[in-house]
Amino acid sequence: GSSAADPLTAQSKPATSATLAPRMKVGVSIPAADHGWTAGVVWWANECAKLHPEIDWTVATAETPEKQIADIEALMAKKVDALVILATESAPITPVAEEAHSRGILIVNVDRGFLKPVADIFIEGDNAAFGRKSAEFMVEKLGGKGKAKGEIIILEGIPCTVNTARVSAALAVFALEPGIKIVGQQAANWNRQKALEVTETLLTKSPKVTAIWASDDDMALGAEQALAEKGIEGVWILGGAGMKDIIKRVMERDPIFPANITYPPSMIATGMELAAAVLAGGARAKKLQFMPRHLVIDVDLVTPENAKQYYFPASVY
Amino acid sequence: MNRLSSRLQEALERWGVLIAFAILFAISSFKQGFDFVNPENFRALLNSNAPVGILAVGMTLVIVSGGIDLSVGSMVVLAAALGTTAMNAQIAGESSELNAVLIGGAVTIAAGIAAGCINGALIVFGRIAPFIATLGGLAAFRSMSLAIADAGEIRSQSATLFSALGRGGIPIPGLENAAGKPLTISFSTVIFLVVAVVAQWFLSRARFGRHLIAVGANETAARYSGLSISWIRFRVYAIMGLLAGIAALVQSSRMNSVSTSQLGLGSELDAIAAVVIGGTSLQGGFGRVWGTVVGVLILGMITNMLTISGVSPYWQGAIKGAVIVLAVLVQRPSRS
Amino acid sequence: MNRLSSRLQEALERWGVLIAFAILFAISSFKQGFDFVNPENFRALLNSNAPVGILAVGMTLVIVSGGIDLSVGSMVVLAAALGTTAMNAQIAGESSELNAVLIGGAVTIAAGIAAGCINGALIVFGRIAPFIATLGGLAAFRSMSLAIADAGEIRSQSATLFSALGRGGIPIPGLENAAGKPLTISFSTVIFLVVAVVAQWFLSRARFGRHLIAVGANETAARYSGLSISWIRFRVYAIMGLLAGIAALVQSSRMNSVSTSQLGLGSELDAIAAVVIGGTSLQGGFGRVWGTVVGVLILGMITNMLTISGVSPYWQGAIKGAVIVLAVLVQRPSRS
Amino acid sequence: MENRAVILGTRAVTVDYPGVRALDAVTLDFRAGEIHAIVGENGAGKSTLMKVISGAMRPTEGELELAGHSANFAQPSEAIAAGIAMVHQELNLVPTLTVEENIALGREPTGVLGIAVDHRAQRAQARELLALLGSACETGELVSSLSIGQAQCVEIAKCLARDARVLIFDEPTAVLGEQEAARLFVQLRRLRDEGRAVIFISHHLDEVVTIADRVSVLRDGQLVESFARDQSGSLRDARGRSVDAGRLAAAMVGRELGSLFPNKGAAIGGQPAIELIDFGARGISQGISLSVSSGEIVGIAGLVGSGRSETAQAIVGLRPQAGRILLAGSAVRFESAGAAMRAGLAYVSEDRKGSGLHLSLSSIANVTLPSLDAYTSRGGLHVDSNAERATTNRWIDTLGIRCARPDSPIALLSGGNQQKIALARWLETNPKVLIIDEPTRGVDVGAKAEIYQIIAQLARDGLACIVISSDLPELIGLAHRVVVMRGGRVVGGASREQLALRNCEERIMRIASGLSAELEACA
Ligand SMILES: Nc1ncnc2c1ncn2[C@@H]1O[C@H](COP(=O)(O)OP(=O)(O)OP(=O)(O)O)[C@@H](O)[C@H]1O
Ligand SMILES: Nc1ncnc2c1ncn2[C@@H]1O[C@H](COP(=O)(O)OP(=O)(O)OP(=O)(O)O)[C@@H](O)[C@H]1O
Ligand SMILES: [Mg+2]
Ligand SMILES: [Mg+2]
Repeated sequence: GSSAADPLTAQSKPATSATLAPRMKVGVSIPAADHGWTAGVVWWANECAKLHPEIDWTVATAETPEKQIADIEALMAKKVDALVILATESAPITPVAEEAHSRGILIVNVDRGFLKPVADIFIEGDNAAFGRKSAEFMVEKLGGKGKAKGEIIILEGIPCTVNTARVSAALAVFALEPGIKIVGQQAANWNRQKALEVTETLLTKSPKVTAIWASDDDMALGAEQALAEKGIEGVWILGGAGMKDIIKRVMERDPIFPANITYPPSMIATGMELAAAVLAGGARAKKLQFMPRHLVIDVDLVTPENAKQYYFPASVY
Repeated sequence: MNRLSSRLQEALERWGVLIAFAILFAISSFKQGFDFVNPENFRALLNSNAPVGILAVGMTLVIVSGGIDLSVGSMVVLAAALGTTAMNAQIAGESSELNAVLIGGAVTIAAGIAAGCINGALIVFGRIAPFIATLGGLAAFRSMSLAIADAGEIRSQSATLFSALGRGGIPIPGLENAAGKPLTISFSTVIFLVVAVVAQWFLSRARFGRHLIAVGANETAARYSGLSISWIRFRVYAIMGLLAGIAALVQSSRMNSVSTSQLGLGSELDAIAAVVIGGTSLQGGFGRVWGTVVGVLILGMITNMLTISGVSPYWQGAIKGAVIVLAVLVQRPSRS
Repeated sequence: MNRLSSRLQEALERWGVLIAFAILFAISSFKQGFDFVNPENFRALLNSNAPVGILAVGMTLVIVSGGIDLSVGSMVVLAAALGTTAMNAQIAGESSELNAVLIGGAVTIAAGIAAGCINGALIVFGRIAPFIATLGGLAAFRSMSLAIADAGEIRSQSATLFSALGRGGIPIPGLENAAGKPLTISFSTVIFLVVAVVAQWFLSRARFGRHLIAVGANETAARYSGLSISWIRFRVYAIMGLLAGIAALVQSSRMNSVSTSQLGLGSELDAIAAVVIGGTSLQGGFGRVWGTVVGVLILGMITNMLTISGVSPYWQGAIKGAVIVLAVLVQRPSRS
Repeated sequence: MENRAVILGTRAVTVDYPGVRALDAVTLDFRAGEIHAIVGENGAGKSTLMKVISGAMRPTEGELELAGHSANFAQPSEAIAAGIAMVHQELNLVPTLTVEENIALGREPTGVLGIAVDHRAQRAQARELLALLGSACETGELVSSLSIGQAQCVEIAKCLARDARVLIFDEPTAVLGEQEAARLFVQLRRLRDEGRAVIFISHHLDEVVTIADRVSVLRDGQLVESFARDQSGSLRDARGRSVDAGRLAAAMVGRELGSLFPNKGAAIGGQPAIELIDFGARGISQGISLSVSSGEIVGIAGLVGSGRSETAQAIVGLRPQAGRILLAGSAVRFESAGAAMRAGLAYVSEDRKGSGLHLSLSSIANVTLPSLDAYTSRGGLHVDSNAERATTNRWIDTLGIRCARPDSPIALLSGGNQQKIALARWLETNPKVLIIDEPTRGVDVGAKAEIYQIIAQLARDGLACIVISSDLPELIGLAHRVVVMRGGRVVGGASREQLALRNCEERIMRIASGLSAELEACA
């Protein structure tokens, strides 16, 4: 048969041996693309779905937990065999995930863990490590543990648990450094424009900052622009999450972006791939025995030396 | 012929929303087959739209009175945050779970009413246009909830009872879900429908409803008729607050937690859209709750259909926008 | 005494927004000292509020005509996405950069006007309430932009020219910024102020403005007076589209890219809030652009002040909400 | 008669508006079993006084005296609770409620729990009251679909339904036909005989002379004179002289008035300025053929709901039309009022508040709105506000409009002054054909005479005039010729000679109400 199986033709030729077994249905429930990182998640989900035409994928995006619950319920009514869930928030999605689990649906949980052990596979990014590692890098660059000196600005994301985890881990590191002064700390909602405005204002107040902890690459770009518009030079920025443009500039040794912290939006595709693997050809229970139950995707420090392996020019993010 | 077409116009104006519903239903069933026409899917549809439905019912009353309330989503999150916090405090203080849930529920409802009364007071006594007063509330109430929870989630400490309320329901004899368990009508759906029936009754049969219509259509006439405009308008915002409290209870028990940055976000626009799709005039002075219920179902059905059929998430907004406009288009009044 | 208080009322109604501005200004200066009263800070304040200011000016006209436009933020992102895409295509097709920027700019403006015309057509010929027609646009226009860019960012391929437009400005003699470079009034600020002056002039001096006011104050009477209501209302939405296109150009050139999921998000509420804070009545039939400009500055100043003084982000919404309500409170009309 | 109990009194009531003293220390008594009429020029303060009494506004100074106790109402609800009911000068009904719901509004009969409305009781009451007034409208009909006259009947029924001790009627007859007015007077007398205090305001002074037991005259906010009916049943002034409409008018304006109507000049003959051929407003009127020459004033009479206003609106393109219009001999068809205006047609609407004027805008903006092009230069970019102000001031002088400032909202003007603004708005467009719908509705005698003079003068200057009015003496006194409409058709008319006959009014009335079928050529 043809190798590039088109989902439509596959459906319309039910007699072929490959499709004798019913097509597996997998629901993917993720947050809506409302900033750069989540747009990356949506993109990777669609990319991964294209690689598995043998599966009937349904990708649903939700702006709020309410919408996500509705999506998951609709997917359950559609009798999906597996659900890959990146929760908008952990707690509200737990009950509905629990219900899905109790129906025997394979649950792959990505990034934000449920409150109860209802996921068959859990793939996690580590937000606390994100905060810690990024802060440690800054301390290092500002003079090393105990000796670091500098004025820094902290840009926070939309107030929510992810943000809180990152920020408090970073603050814990900075707190040990008497030489580091935090001269401004504001929410810029993971939004480039908002980051531009906030940074601009904070720079007016404290024009002598050394570095900016932007915690996200969208915000890092906004902060960069604020510096450019003010004509301030020599300040460097640490973003995060591995946006391709930033990675490229790290690779090119741009002094403004000495490093980055990954938090790969592609982890959704990892989850989908695992779900596809478990479902393919049956024997689900057996396969689950050797699948990882809990997979922590380490957040990596991207430096000019290793930047190449984190650069994906085709991605939207 | 002319008369016929004006008859048709009139029928469309009156029943257009039902026709829009039927068309959408037919398309959905045709495109999705059993995935859509499936009791379990309907249960989910009703269940997940119950909170916004409860808000939309209240919004109908507010709009009939000539006002608007943009703060409903923020009232929900504030009420839920306060209620859940109170409940957790009770559990930590070693009350029985039942007690804690009751107190938490009471605080949720009371907080909703209080927020509604603040809106009402600003509008009635402060004489601030409802759009602006509640725009302030939209910002302020959520901000307070963020402050209460440090922008995080408040997880209910009630192990079973609270979430049983949110996820439980009344079994429907003879129907089973995909997992072979009896299908239930969820409590939240029941609450939504009861609220809708009561509100429709009030609007069309009770004095208060009559007075709301009068205030919305011609405030001077209402005042000259001896109605107390202030008190009527104040009450409708307080009722909106009560319903926001109920919606908060339904939501927080269903999720067994409150995400202060996201709960209820944007539901004001959904509620208003449902009201207008249902045929209520934004000018005030005319409205129907049953239309709002159909409007909520139409909006829910679009989302549900788009989710099931896997339409690109990027295009969903366009389709939703188009359906809102079309649903209003079929039932617009004929040119005078 | 009675007469005096009614004089005071009248003055507050007319100049209240300026008084609110002055109070806020005084508080800011007092609390922040030089951080706030600093030409560079003002430059930044004006510059970053120019796009929403341009939208608010258009919104003033729309509201004066008795309408509303909730789709402005989505029009901005759609216009910017189309314009930047067109510009990039030109650059890829090896036009000169100047040509590409001109074509991109023209497409941006044209897309804004086209979106405005769609709104206008739905409202005027479709006879759909503005709130609903533009609620549809709010969803649909952004959805289209997401689809164009896979929800990602569209980066301008113009290396220098486009962003020079966005970041450049006219140097003010004698003033320097913290880095010792001459301080400029940015082009975006200039565009904002020019747009505002033109619009104020139209509203108070030109025939079109008079017609807008007449339509907003009493549509039937305007029709009886021989005005072409449809054409007047259509034009105001088209103008809103034009201004959204201009705002899109200002924004996208400043950011030198378009983030389809974020650009312009929520700016409709900011624009409406600025209009109402400025003393324009949401009922239509009365409005002033200068008030809107002050309203934009008030909103910008709150954000600016909260940022400088490091108020917890959780509480910022509450303060913003309170200031909106207070600013309207001081200038509410006296009880009739 | 002085011994009848005083139910309600005003004690030195003063009301100040910004720049205007609307009432100046007015002290009046309203007695049980008496119809007390208040007359005065437009803007004399009649409605303001009534608003104070009915709780719609608080006086600046002074107070009310209610059964011996002093009181001031903060809200209409308080006045209603004290037994005071009022029909306001401007219609104040809820358009989205039905007739019966409007009548019951605020005091709905309720069922067991006091929550649900008892529909049956509500309908029965509405039927009974409307029958008393001889109104034909259905109790289940929406008020938005009623004509003004019908709506006024609903207002009156609503007032009667209150079972009040004091009933106030502010110009109730302005929008009523003669038959409805007659039925209303029956009701007023009944209310009086039941021992209630009835307050009646009207600009139809002969009505006042017929029905009032006591008449108080306001001028510029002050009480200037009072007349009472003596044993013999005729109104007398302080010196015992009998009072007629002319005497009342003199008291109102503070001088003797000449004749109300101007001399009718001869209609300038020649080519008709406007000709209607088999014309009609689609769905409402049909088969109307009428031609009006320059300099001619043609009146259109008819009962409320006979379709006169709709026909006029169709002529100027405000409604779908059937048939043909010839303007100075050439066929025209208008799609909008703007097109009609540019062709030299003007229509002054009967509904000032709804479609005639922009109440929230200034006199200047109102007067110049249709003719704005004349003040505009540079492609519409510049409106010459000095010229606008000059024009407005000219009209204020010419028509004797009383307004404090030409740039304050006309909502502050009295009804009569608003009517003059509406007239000025259309005269400013320099029309060749002027259609005036109810030109003097709510206008005082002095202003009426002025408006008649203006219309006659315009006709003499060559304007073709169509006057639609429910006030028959007005039509007879003003028009060169009258056509009568009934059910959307022309059913008769009266030529200039016939108008001079004494029984003319009665004859027209009979045709209009279908009592005599007469179809004589009059077009
Ligand atoms: N809201 C207001 N603000 C300012 N002035 C007002 C207001 N209402 C009425 N006036 C003024 O008060 C005076 C009295 O008005 P009022 O309406 O009582 O007159 P009226 O005797 O009822 O006249 P009409 O016969 O025309 O109805 C007028 O000069 C009018 O312009
Ligand atoms: N929008 C409408 N649609 C259908 N019928 C209408 C409409 N408006 C008025 N009518 C009807 O048309 C008829 C003529 O009404 P109208 O009151 O204008 O007549 P008129 O002769 O001008 O009387 P009036 O003395 O009240 O001005 C009435 O039966 C009325 O109910
Ligand atoms: Mg009056
Ligand atoms: Mg009429």
